[in-house]
This record gives sequence, structure tokens and C-alpha cells, in this order.
Amino acid sequence: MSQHFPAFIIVIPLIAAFFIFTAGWLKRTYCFYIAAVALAISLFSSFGLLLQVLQNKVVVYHFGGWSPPWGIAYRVDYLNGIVLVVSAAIAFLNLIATKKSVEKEFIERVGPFYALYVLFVTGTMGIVVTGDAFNLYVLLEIASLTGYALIGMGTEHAALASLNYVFMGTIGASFYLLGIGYLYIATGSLNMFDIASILPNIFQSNVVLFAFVICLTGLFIKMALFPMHTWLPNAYTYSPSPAISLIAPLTTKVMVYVMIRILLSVFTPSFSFKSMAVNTSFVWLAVIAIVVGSILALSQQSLKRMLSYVMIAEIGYMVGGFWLANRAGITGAILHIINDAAMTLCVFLVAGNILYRVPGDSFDNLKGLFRKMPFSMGAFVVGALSIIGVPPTCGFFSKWYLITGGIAAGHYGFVAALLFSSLVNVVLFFRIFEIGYFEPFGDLHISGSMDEEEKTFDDAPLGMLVPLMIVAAGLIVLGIYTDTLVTKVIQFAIPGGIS
Amino acid sequence: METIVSIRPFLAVLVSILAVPLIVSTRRTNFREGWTFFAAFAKFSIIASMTPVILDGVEIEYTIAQVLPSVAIKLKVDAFGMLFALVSSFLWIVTSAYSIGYMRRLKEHSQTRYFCYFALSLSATIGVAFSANLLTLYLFYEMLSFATYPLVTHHQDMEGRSSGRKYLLFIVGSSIGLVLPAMLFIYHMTGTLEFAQQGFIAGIVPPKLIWILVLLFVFGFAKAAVMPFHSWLPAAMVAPTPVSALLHAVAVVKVGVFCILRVLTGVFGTQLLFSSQMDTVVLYLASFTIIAASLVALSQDSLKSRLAYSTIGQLSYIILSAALLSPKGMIGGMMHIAMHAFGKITLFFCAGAIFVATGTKNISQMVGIGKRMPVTLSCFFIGSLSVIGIPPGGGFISKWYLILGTLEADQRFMLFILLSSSLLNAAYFLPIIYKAFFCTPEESLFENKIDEAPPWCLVPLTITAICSIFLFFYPEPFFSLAKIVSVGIFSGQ
Amino acid sequence: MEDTSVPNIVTAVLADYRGYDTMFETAVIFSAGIACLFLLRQMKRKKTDFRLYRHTATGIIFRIEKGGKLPPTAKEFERIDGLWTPYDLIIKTTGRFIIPFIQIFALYVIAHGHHSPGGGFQGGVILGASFILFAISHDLRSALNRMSEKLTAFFYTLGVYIYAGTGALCILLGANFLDYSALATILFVDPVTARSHGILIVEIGVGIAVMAVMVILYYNLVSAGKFDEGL
Amino acid sequence: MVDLLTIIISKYNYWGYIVLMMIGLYAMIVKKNLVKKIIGMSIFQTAIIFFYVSIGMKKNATIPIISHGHDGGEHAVHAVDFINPLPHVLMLTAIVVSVATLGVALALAIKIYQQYNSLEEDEIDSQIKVK
Repeated sequence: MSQHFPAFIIVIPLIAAFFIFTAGWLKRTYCFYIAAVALAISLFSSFGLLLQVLQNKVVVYHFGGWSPPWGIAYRVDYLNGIVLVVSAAIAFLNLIATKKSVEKEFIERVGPFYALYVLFVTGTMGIVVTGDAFNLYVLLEIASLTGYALIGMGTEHAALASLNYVFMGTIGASFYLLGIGYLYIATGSLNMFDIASILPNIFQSNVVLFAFVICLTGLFIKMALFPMHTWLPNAYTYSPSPAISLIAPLTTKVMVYVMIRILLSVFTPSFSFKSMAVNTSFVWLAVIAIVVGSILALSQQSLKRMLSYVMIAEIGYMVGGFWLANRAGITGAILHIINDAAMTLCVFLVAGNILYRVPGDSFDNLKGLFRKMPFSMGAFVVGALSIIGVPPTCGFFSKWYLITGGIAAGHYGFVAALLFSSLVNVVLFFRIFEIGYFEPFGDLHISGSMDEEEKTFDDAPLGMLVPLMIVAAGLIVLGIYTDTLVTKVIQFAIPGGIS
Repeated sequence: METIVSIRPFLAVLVSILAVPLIVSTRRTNFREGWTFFAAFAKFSIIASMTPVILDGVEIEYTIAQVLPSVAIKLKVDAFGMLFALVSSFLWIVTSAYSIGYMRRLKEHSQTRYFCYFALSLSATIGVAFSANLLTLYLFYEMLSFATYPLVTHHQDMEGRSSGRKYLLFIVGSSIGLVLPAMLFIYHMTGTLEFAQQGFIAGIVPPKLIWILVLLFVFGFAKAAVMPFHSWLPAAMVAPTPVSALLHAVAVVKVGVFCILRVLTGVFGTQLLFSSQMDTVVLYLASFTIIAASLVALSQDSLKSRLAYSTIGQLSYIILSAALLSPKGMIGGMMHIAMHAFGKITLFFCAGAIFVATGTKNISQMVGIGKRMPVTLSCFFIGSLSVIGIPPGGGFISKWYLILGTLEADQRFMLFILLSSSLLNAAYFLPIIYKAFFCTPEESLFENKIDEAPPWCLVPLTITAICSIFLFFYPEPFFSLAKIVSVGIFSGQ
Repeated sequence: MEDTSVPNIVTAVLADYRGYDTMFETAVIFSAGIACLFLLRQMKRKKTDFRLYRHTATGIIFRIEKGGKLPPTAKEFERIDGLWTPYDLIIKTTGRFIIPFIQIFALYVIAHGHHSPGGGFQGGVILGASFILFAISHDLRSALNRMSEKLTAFFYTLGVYIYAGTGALCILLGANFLDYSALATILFVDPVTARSHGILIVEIGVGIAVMAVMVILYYNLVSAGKFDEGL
Repeated sequence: MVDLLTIIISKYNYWGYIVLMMIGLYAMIVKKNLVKKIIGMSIFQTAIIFFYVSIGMKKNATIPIISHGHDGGEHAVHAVDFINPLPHVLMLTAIVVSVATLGVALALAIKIYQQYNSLEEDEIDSQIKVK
């Protein structure tokens, strides 16, 4: 059975989505369990897949039994093997963690919600696992469509934000499709590795260059790199919390993965990193993204909005690290895809827990949260430290690789930007800690008695806390096992040509 | 120098972290503080159990996790670390006794949290003391910064918040902004971060950069409060007195100087410092801090902030001792870590006791207080003797060796600095005591009946006072430890 | 292209070589349907304070106040709402007249997909268009009487089930996902013909799904999810 | 000049799709009415479909349907006689995708209308400002 893992990862959730939808009409409570089982299976099979990859480098699966270029082939190697596991784990944990708040927010929409949820996961995992450029587009659209819908059901101006997201997303995806078209003209194939084998003969042709530019533009829009980030903050701020803690960790990270995949596996490094000038200019773009993202985050007054600007800065980390075009930098980028996904999940889950207990997530509503919900805030502290980049949390080590990459490439602007954003993050998160910790002001140290802590204790239900704790612990575990991760997996994901 | 692998250092770090859940889970206050004591004693006994091994010139090391190629989170116990660990873990026991008295008497809120973070910061301190490479050092340094934040801002009022902000701004800002890039740069150049007896970057890093790196480290470890990175320390005095006593007279600030000494000796190495003339730069930075801090201390009326400024000055003694690059000076510096710790913690305890008993913080309102609290004030006297460096205060020994070091290194100017600062110390301590005891009844602010602080406060401060006298007569094991260190460092020359 | 024995190469490539894409575009259309439901459908109707009933024969309109309603047995009355406009006889009749032909044609397009231009999507869209035409020419409520929401939902899950199920069946029969040649064993034909049959099956599935989704999209959009009035 | 003209003429399909695409982009960026934006989006996607179909085209080739029944493939098939089927296939998918996107976009537009009673962006913005 294990040779079908690549199919299972995608197909099981897909079929499950249909079942969930049907179950939604029959009995609502079934939906969650079907989804849980499906995601558990795909998590399991992605683990199995990673193990297979560790054994024999790459696993290929031909759909319909046709070998490429005719048919569609899935091709799993070190790079997407690890990303698969991470995204599957995130989807599963988030599903468990948000059960309660889904029941709270979408009482009579549970069926459609879980169907969309699972479809989104299908799309995302498909993007990661597929080896076919066009198939990637289709899956991308599945993920986006479901994402639009999930975000659209949020609060306040969600619908409007979601519609803007639709516009931007469509432009991005279409650009990508266009680029693929030109690649098809040039090579006559849609299979990534087939293309890669044909391209080197025609690197000079402008068609390839144009395809390169167009693809990259589309991906930048999709991953909300700084100038094209406008859709992200609103969409993430207004979206319902159970959805956002799924979408925020996966969407942008997976798009960064796609960029890395396209540039390393389709346009081989010898083409992508051909001219140093281009690389550095992209790094500078990332630097701007980091700085602007951090500064904008400073000016926000609500938790989720602030976090989404932090994420824009984080995107800058990954893109910049990749375009440093040296081993340390790319290692940092890939490592940061994993770590950042985990950190984002952690903090957004906390935001979800807070919203479960507190009317809003604007800073005024966070007062006294350390007394009210100490465990959630404890997890939040871990996540925050990881985003700031304090050892031994995982955020520190990816930042370590990124900065060493920056130094190695002699790109001190990038190094400075990373340090700057770390400092800004300190300010950002300690502002929240202060609000949660000091306010409301009162001379507790005169009157305060010790049983006061228990009095106002009202943390999120256990079902939401336990997964959150697992994620928070995972941040530290990831940090401690960084070296294993790098030496066992990531270093093989980078083609040999890069020093 | 042979090394043995043993988990004991890790246990020493871990024990107080493990105590945290116990402290949280127990509702009964007596049990909670029982756990604190238990952890403190366990920590001290583990560390003490390693002392003889270290005295035999053996080093103990333990690798926790391999996190980066060629860099691990790794503990390594040598004489220097052992000296520091002994001091701080012993003083933790005393302080926990003291803080029980202090907190209960003042009915402080959320004492559970207080004890938890105290335990955390202690493990961080020991971690710093035992860290075998720069990464581990940085890890525990940051852990200490974040663990002490809730203690500094314990009162959760406006003042607490503003000083907490200042605290973070200086400590975390400098460590991320200055230390981290310097560390990464060294890693990039050399590919390793392991401390070595004679440093490991000599010959690899171009001399121009040595300057920058040294300055980055000296200022980056802002816990050492080298001017102009000092102003967080007076601000941090809003914390409850036990915190100021242990953390801001012993643990945190000493961690700062410890880090600087570690990096100067273990990363740069004495020869490199000497050849690049960085030693003089550091010397003048330190001496400036010494004099300036002492002068500022004169003008402080609040007792705690006067003590804080005196601490700033005393810390720079230690940095100066490292920069002297002379064996005796190094011994003096090491000794000063211990001696000043005992002396200064006594003084802080006394300040706390006075506050507990009478509620006064300001020196101007302590006229004639000696008649009311004779024990406390006499201990205060002993402590100040030790800090000034007059026999039978233990501080005399460390200062003696420092002065020998200046002569050895032929730094007359530094000699002058040391002596004059000692005079200044005397100038800002002795008047307090004089006013406290010898004043005419009519100008005395307190009626003439003995009313001391509660015994939980009184006993610890007498213990520390006695210790600081005891150390004058019998400075072991610190002295031999310090000897081992300086021999190890200067054996190359 | 000999190995599928499907003359229409587009269909062959669509449903077989790149059958996986096609399954996902079915999934896309499916998720679009769910998305609309999710976004617009209003599960609990808010109580209108009166109901309108029209006597089909005479065209007299009754206004029944809150709570009251005619018994379902009263067949000659039909429920209408505020926006109701009298049917235009011409449109209605034309609609009734051409809809069957459209549907026949749609079925032809689906079934004959791999010999001539056409296939599941085209046919499905045409089929859906016929229902939409009915809904336009009459009104939504009567369309819903013909083809209720649940029925539509059933159809479009059925469609995707057929597609994905076929694929899964191939796995169960020991081949790769969507490798129709495996179906030979249960269809009792040679693998090549089995491929063409497999294509036919999935085309039918796609057709049903697309039709249903078109209809559900229309239902949701015109009535803003209230499923009562509409165009 | 002349050869430039020939380039333009010989590549007319590219110019065609580029023009369409720009129209779509213009509508999405400039228009204030959300429905017009959505229309622009569809035009944008259609442009790309047009592009794909056009690159599948070959001179004097027929639709890719081999004119015989089920009886296997005895006589050879000359790929030259048929236009490239793959772009058509891909575009079937792309069309479906664009339809789906359109559906979701319209649904969102309806939600927006229910919320603000308007589809004009500036009116909506003014309402948001007020809040």
C-alpha cells in the first residue's frame, strides 16, 4: 500500500471532503470526525513518504499510469517531503485545536466549513507534492478558492477584504499560468523535471526569460512580498479565527516553497542565480519588505493585524534568504519555511483562544490576560520569543542561518534588516505582554492577596489548550533538533552547484 | 588539562527549573517556600560536590544538544565558572530565606510567580557560569534577561512598567543588537564558538575588526553596566529588595561581568588583547565608569539607588582587573566577584530590612536609626567596610590583589583610580553609619527603643555579614579557584 | 494516441493522460459550489410577517397574516412573494418547449464526448443551462419544486464520487490512481477499451457534477441564499 | 518600420491577448464598481485562455479528432494533421477555474451588498471611515 502514499496524501482528503459535505446534511457532528480521520491519514502517509525519501532520495508516482511528459507525475524529494510533513501536521493540529471555536462560530455551517477546510488542505498539500507545473496551478486555485470562501465568512469587512484577495490572487495565479504557457511554448512539456532537462539548451531565448519574470511576479503577488502585500492584512485580520490559523501558516509559506521549487528545479540555479545583480536586487526588495513590514506592524492596534504585518516581514526573511544564493542562505530560507509555519500557527491559535473568551482582539481587550488565561499567554510568550529569535526556540536558528548567509554573501543590508526586525519584534510583543500583564493598573502590591490569581482564571477549554501546548513545545523541540533537520534533510534539498 | 563527562552540571542548571512546576502546583505557601529551599539546597550541594574535582584542576563537561554544525549547547565547568556558581548558589539559599520574611511582612501579591521566576533566573545564572561556548552563553544570558523582567516589574504599576521598559531596552536591545552580530561574525570567520584558554580568533580575524568586536562585547553585555549602558540598574531598583539584592548585586550584574571576562579571555585571549592594545581602551572605559559612578552615588539620597551606583562602580573593578592582563590582577578580579557579592548583598538586605521595619527608603530619614535597629546597622557597617576594602572586610583581599596587579602591570594611573575610588566609597557609605549611630537625641528621628525587622530578614543579613568577615580570614575555596584561573590564563606567557 | 482507442484526443488527454487535472477541476467546481453555499446560504429563514398565496386558476392573490398558512393539500394555490411578477406566457411556453431538446442535446454531448467534440464539462454546462432557463422562465420556487436543493447537492456529490471513486477503484485493483486499464478486470474488456470506458464513466460523473454546481450557483446567487424568491 | 509591422502582424495573437489582458487589468484597477472589477477579472482570465488556445494552433491542421471508431489504431496517425490538443485540455480546466472564481466573487459581491447596500467602492469606504 505504501507505494500509493503520494496519492493518499491528496486523494483521501479530497474524497473525505465530499463525504463531509454529505454528512453535513445528515448529522453535523460527523463532519469533524471524518475530517480528523482524513487528515490523520494524510499526515501519516506524508510521514511514511518522508521516510521513503530518506531511504531512496526521491519517490515518483505516475497518475493514470502514464509516464511524463504525457501523464502527470508526483515527485517527492527532500525539499517537499519535509514541507509536506509540516503542513500536514499543522492542518491536523489546527483542526483539533479549533473544534470548539468552529462550533461556536459556524453552528449551522459546520458541514460546508469542514468540507472547505479539508479541500484547502488538499490543495495546499497538492501544491507541495505535485511535479507538474499546470497541475500546480489547478491545485493553487483550489486552495485559493476555498481560502477566499473561508476568509469571506469573517467579521466586519471580511467580505470586502476577501474580494480584494480574490482580485489579487487571480492576477497572481493568472500570471503564473501565463509563465507556464511560455515555458510550454519553449519546451513543449509541463512536467517540471522534464522542462528542467530541456531548458539548458535554450537558456538564451527571451521566451524563457519572460516566463521566468512572469512566473516570479505571480508568485510574489501570491506570497504577498512587500509591494504586492496589500491584500494580506485585511484578509487576515477579519477572517474567522479557526480559518486563519490554518490559512496564515500555510498559504504564504507554501508559495515561498513554490518559488524555491520553480527556481531550483525548473529554472535550474545556473539560470536563476545567473546574474549577481538580479539576486542582490531581489534581496534588497526583501530588505524593504522586512523593514516596512516591521514598521507598519508597530503602528497597529489589534493583535491579528499586527501579526499579519509581522508575517509580511517574515516573508521578506525567506525570499531574501533564498536570493542570497548561497548554501547558508537557502538553508535558512527552507528552515524558516518550517519554523515560521509553526510559529505562525502558535500565535494565531493563541489569538483564536483569546477571541474565544474576549470580545475583540484590539489591544484594549487584552488587559489582564495573563491572569485570565495564563496558559494561552504562556504559549503566546513562547511563540513570541521564537518570532523575536531567542534561543533555544526554532526562530533563532533559522535566523542564525539567514544571518550567516547574509554575512557570507557580504550583504550587510540584509543582516541589518534582520537584526532590526528582531528588535522591533521585541518592542511589538513586549507591548502586548505589558498590556496583558500590567493593565488594568491597580496597587496590587498593597491590597493584592494571593488567591487573586485563581479568582479571575478563565482560560480556553482544554480541547483548545492541549494542541496549543503541543505546538508551543514543538517550537522548542524544532529548535533543539535543528541540526538533525539540516544535516539529514535540508542540505540534500539544495542542489550541489550552490556553495 | 583533562576533562571528565558528567551530567552534574546539567542537573545543577536544571534543578531549579524542575522546582518551578512544584512551586506553582502547591497552594500551601509553606510548602511552596519549602520547595524553593529544597531547590536552593539541592543546587548548592550539586555545585559544591563538583568543587573538589575542579580544585584538582579537572574540568567537567556535558553536551546537551547539537544544534548547529560544530556548535552545541554544551556545559563545561572550570574554576572561573565554579567560583561564580558557588557564590550565587550559596547566596540563593540566604536570599530565599530573606525574601520569605520580606514578602510576607509586606504582603506582596502573587508571590508564587515571584518565587518561580526567581528559580528560573537562578538556573539561567548557573547556566551562564557553566556555559562552554558563546552560543550557550548567549542562550542563558537571554533566558536570564527575560526571566528577571517579571521580577523587576513585580509591582505592576506605572513606575514598574517604565523601568521594565528601560530594563528590556538596555539588556535585550544591546544583546540582540550588539552581541548577536558579533557572535555570528566570529562564527562566520572561525566556524567555532568554543571558549579556549588562550582564545581562538587570534590570527584569523583582522586586527581592525578586533577593536569593533571587543567594543561590541563590552557594551553588548549591558548587564555589566559599563557606562553609558548603566542606567537600567538604578531603574531596576523598583523591584522588591530581595530581587535587587540577589539579582542586581550578585546574579544579573555579575553575569554581565562574567560574560565580558569569559569573552575577553576565552575568545580573544590575553595575548591578542595585549597586541591589539585593546586592554588600554577597556581599562579607561572601566576606570571612567568607576569614578563617575562613585561620584553619582554621592549625590543619591535613596539608599537603594546609592547602592546601585556603587555596584556599577564595583563591577568595573572586575572588568578593569581583566584588562590589566596581570596574574595578580586577575586573581583580584575573581576574588572581587565573591567578596563584593557578599558585601553588597548584606548592604541590600539591610536596606530592605530598614524598609520593612520603618518604611523609609531615603538616607536623609535614617538619622539615628542605629539606636532602633543596632544589629542591622552594624551589619551594614561590616558590609560597607567590605565594599570599601578596609580590614576586616573581605573586600580588602580582592582590592589588595587588584592593587598588586596594577603595580605588576605597571599602570600607575589605575592605581590612583583604585585608591581614589576607595576614598569615594568611604565617602558615600560611612556618613550613613555615622548619622545612624552618633547623633544627638534631638536630631534623631527614631525613639530610643530597639525594634528590628522580623527574624526571617535579620538572620540572613547577619549570616552574609559574618561570611564577609570570615572570608577575610579564610578566603578559601575562592582564592585557590581564582589562582587556578589566572594560572590557566597566563600559563601561555 | 492508440492506447486509449478514443478518437477525440482532447477528451483522451483530458480524462486520461491528464485525468488527474480533470479530477481537480471537478474539485474546483465542487468547492466553488460549497463556497457559495457557505457564503450565502441562510440556514434559518427569518419569519416574514405575512404569506402571499395565488390561486392559479383565477389569479386572485390571498394575503394571510402572521403564522397562518394554507394546508399543502390545497393544490390549486401556489405560494408567491412580494417580488412576484405574472408569468409571460410566451417565454414560459418557449421555455417549456425547448428545454427538453436542450437536455437531450446535453446528454448527447456528454455521452458522445470521446467521438466528437464535447465531453463532460460541455454537456454538464448545457444541462445546467436548461435548468437555469426553466428557473428564469418560471420562477425559482417552481424550479425548486422540480429540483430541490438537497437533490442538487446530492447530484454534485454523486458526480465527484463517481470520478474519485473510479480512481480509487483503480488503486484497489492494484494499479496506480486513475489507471483505467485496471478496470479491464471488472468490465471484462481488454485494457485499451477499458480505458475508453473509464473515460466515459468519469465524463458522466463530471457532467452530473458540473450541471448540479451550475444550478446551485444560480440558486444561491439569484436569491442571495434565501431560496425563496429570486428572478 | 516595415519589419516591425511584420512582427506585429505575424504575432497578432500575442498582441490580441495582451490587449485583452490590459483591458482586464485596467478594469480591475481603475473601476470603482465591484461588479465591473469582477468583469475585468473575467476578461483578464479569458485573455490567458485565448493565448493558450492560440499557441496550440497549427497551419492547415484540423481539430484533434481521429476519424475512426473503436477498432484500435491500425493506420498511422500524423500528429502534424492535428492541432496540438494539450492547450485545449488545459484551457478546459482553466475555463472551469475561471467560472468557479467568478461564482465565488459574485457571491462575495452579494454579501458585500447585503452588508453595505452598495457596490461602489468609495461609498463603502466612506461607510468604513464613519465606523
